[in-house]
Amino acid sequence: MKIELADAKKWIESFVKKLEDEKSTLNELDTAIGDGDHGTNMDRGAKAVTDSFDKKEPGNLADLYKATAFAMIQKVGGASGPLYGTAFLDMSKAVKEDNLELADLIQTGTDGIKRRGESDTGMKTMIDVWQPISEALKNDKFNQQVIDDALNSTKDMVATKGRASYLEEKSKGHLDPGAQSSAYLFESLLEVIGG
Amino acid sequence: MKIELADAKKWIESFVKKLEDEKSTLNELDTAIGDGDHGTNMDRGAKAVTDSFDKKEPGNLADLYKATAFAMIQKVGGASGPLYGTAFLDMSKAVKEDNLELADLIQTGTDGIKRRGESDTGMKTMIDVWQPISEALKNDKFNQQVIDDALNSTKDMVATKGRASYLEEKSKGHLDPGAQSSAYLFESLLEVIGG
Amino acid sequence: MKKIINNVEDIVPEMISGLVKTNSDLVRQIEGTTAVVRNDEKFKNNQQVGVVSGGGSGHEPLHAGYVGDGMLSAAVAGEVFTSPTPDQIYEAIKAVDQGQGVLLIVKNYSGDVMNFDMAKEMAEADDIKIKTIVVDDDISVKNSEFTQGKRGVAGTALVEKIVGGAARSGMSLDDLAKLGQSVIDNTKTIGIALHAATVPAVGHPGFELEKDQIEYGIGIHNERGYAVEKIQPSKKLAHELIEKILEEFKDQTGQFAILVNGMGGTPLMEQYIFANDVLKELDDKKIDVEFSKVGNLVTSLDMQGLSLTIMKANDEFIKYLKEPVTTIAW
Amino acid sequence: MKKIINNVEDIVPEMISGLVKTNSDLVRQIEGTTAVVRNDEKFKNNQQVGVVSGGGSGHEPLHAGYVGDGMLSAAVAGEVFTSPTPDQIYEAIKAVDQGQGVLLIVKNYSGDVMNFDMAKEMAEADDIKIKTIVVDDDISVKNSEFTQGKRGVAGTALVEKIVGGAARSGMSLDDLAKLGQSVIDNTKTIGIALHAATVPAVGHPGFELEKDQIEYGIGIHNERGYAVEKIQPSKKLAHELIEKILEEFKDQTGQFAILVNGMGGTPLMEQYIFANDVLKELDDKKIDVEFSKVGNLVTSLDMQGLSLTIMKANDEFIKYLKEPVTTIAW
Ligand SMILES: Nc1ncnc2c1ncn2[C@@H]1O[C@H](COP(=O)(O)OP(=O)(O)O)[C@@H](O)[C@H]1O
Ligand SMILES: Nc1ncnc2c1ncn2[C@@H]1O[C@H](COP(=O)(O)OP(=O)(O)O)[C@@H](O)[C@H]1O
Ligand SMILES: [Mg+2]
Ligand SMILES: [Mg+2]
Ligand SMILES: [Mg+2]
Ligand SMILES: [Mg+2]
Repeated sequence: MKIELADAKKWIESFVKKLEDEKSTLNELDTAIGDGDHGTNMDRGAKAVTDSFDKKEPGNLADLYKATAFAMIQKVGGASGPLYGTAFLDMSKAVKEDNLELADLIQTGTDGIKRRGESDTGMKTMIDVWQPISEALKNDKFNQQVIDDALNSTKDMVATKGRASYLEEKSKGHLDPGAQSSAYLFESLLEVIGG
Repeated sequence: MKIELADAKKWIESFVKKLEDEKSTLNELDTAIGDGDHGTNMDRGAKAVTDSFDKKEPGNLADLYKATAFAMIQKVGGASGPLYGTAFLDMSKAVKEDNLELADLIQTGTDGIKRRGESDTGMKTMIDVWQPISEALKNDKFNQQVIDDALNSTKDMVATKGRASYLEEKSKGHLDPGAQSSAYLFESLLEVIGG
Repeated sequence: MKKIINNVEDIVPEMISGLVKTNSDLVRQIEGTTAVVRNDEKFKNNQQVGVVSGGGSGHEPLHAGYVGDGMLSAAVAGEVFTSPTPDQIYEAIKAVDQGQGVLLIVKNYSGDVMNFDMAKEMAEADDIKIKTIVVDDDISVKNSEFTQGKRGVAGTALVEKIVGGAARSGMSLDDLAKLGQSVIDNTKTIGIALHAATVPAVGHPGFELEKDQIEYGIGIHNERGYAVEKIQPSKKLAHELIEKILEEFKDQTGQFAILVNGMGGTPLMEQYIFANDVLKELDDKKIDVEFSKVGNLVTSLDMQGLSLTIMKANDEFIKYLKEPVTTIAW
Repeated sequence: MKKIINNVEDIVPEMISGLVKTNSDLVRQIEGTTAVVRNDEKFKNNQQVGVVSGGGSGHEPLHAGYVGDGMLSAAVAGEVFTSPTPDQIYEAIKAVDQGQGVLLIVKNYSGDVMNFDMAKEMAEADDIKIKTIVVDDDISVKNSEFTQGKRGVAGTALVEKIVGGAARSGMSLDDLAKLGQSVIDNTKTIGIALHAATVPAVGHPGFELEKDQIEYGIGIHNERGYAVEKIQPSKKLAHELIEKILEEFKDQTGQFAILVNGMGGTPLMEQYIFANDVLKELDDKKIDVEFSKVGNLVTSLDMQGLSLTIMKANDEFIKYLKEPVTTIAW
């Protein structure tokens, strides 16, 4: 299964809407185990994506993901800016020639995050949502339950990357904020492609 | 009526004891309309007076008042240090030749405070205790009621000298901390000479 | 009250000891006192009028932080919010007099004025020439011949800078006193507090403000101000303070200097935002700001808040304000 | 939350604008960014390796306050507690490169490391030589190959001072990176908090402590520490932190440097008292402290607390630490 330009745009638009709506949820999660700004950061990115789309309607998938990437890179800052930015930039490069299977697209993004963050699954980061979603898509089992499970799996992890890692054992018992924002991304995807 | 060395020493010793006991009362009064340190300041002075007497027993009235003055001048700081210091220094000078009538002694101290503070009665300061006590002594009417009335008279005054003056109208409704410490001084005197 | 201290009575001597230990190239402590005096090579050979200031502690870096080449010769620290005693001030005067006399810079509080006065009397008995200037820049308090008058607050740092520079350049005691007085006459300050200071010996804040309230016109010892109101955006606060201060300057042509001063518990971030708003508004008003400074210069323990100082300046003031000095904290 | 700000989104640009307006002889803002770069005459004619640092805002005066002759060439300010973006860092790199290359001083946070990395990739595409050093002086966090590692905190100011001095003296990019790394390897910090910082966008303190509690090992972004305990007298706090830090230095002979750093809401008075206790204890331990500094150098908004940094130094480190520089805040 692939996602085409119109739906992909709806996907991103729904994502940025959720980011704006859930700004304080994300800030609260980040206050518990980080520095309290993940919502503010992503909200800034969300507005930048909207501005970018308003200024120049993306004409193809590569442009859409690239515009998303640039907005994130230039406006989010923090850890999540380069991570989401790299994910979407790599996705943009990957679809330049030809659209990809959704599973491969998300795996490309996941790999970008792993490379930029020098990280992998089990470290209580957004990767713990991206990677399981990518698997689920491969196995045609992508649904709300998968997203919820992936997100909730971060709760009992001990963080080893990102700010939450400084808390060591005490990082347990809290959802990872980046995992939550990624969950919004995939909930938006689910809305668009139908659960 | 005059006060002689032994009683004068009892007087000052009772005063410094009250200052130590009432340190926080004085701080609280000064917190309301000043900077909160009058108790701490006078307590430092009290300890210095005791130290001084311990080191060298004053041999006559002039020495007693001078030792009290120097302890106040060198250890109290703030406004009250030079004021009490000047009062006792002037009293010491005045009794050098011959002891004075108590009424004159206290008037000498009062005048010293007025000179050093460039101040007078009605300004919501310690003078509003010293001056009425001096009058009462002249008229042989010195008693607890006079002290209480003098002290309480400061309550409804608007301060025009000292830190409380910055509060203008808002300085009303509070006792002046320096008037309270002076009230302790005269309560001690009353104890010694009998009310 | 949570404070990083040992015994409350030891606060000032321990603080001065910490300051001297970490800055021994610049200052030394005068034995038996909590006064500090210049310790640099230049001072030892210098022939200039001594400049001594001091006052209660709790306003750091004022005054000890401004001892050094081009500013103060010595600074005397009293107990927290309490004027130092005359004997300490007298020792500082003796330590800096080089035969040209000594200027005392005193903030206008009864205690400071009286203690410095007594010290002056002591030094004059030693034939040291002494002049005193009394800083009273806080315009939130009414002045009148019959009252204590206005308080000395953040403008003191600017007075010390200008007078200190002029003293270094060889100005005579009489001229320094005149210069200082003219700086004082042209320097106006108002402060605001978001949260009162906690005097260590008292243990709780000097007054309470609601979660959304600020107080206008507070002093640097928790003296209450002229109004308690809801907090406004920085722009509006800047506007309020500027309007109040400019009423004091009939002539708004010529050069001005400004100081945005943090009270000790307010981050630099907020001070810069406020300074930005002040400079924008002054620029709109076509007021020529030739010198500006931002920072915790004259604090009030852990008070949250800031003050704005505006000085009507001239070439001489600006020159001395801009000159480099070698101090701990300017 | 009471803060002297306008809109939360405008905090950083307004703060930078205030800083630049009040220090235009020293720094200018790079258009379209919240980066500041040296603006002094000497810089314009200078040929040296550029030194660029930056990070989230809220740590003022770090980094912009350290831009100037002998320290940083430019500083890039991100949003509050948020790394700046690569495009801004890239602009700063371009503004300071004089053909000798540019050293990036990065505090060890995933965000900072990643954004500076992306900027480095962009600059290398322009054939600018770039080296990066990553400061990780906070020993309250365990290090391991598999984790983010230790945080960069107050020691950063000392790294910027030494590296900045060496860059001014003409050191090459490669040597600067080596020098910087050796400073980092010898610099250890622990912080304590009495009260957490309030991030403006969040509106309440990052964590709560009881009236008599402090937290050991906190970071400069409200990162929780290793223990919450009753507050102790300053002496005991000094002892606790010194012991923890000295465990890291096997060799306690030779020269040391110390920094007592205020977190933004703690008055200088308490910092000096603590410094006094630290120096007393180090003196008892016969540790030779050749340089010490006290002040709000690397803050955490309005956090109340402080940190102690101890550096095992050598003649070169001490020389660059002591050298005068021309910056807003060193
Ligand atoms: N090295 C990393 N690899 C993958 N994800 C990371 C890494 N570091 C941080 N993250 C993610 O970034 C999120 C935090 O983002 P944000 O709060 O915006 O940045 P910052 O931590 O710089 O404040 C974390 O919740 C985590 O999901
Ligand atoms: N000019 C003055 N004349 C007479 N008494 C004064 C004057 N100024 C202050 N006082 C007295 O001093 C008291 C305050 O003393 P204290 O709190 O120890 O000093 P400070 O005001 O310097 O903190 C006031 O309550 C008042 O009685
Ligand atoms: Mg964060
Ligand atoms: Mg008082
Ligand atoms: Mg006082
Ligand atoms: Mg952040």
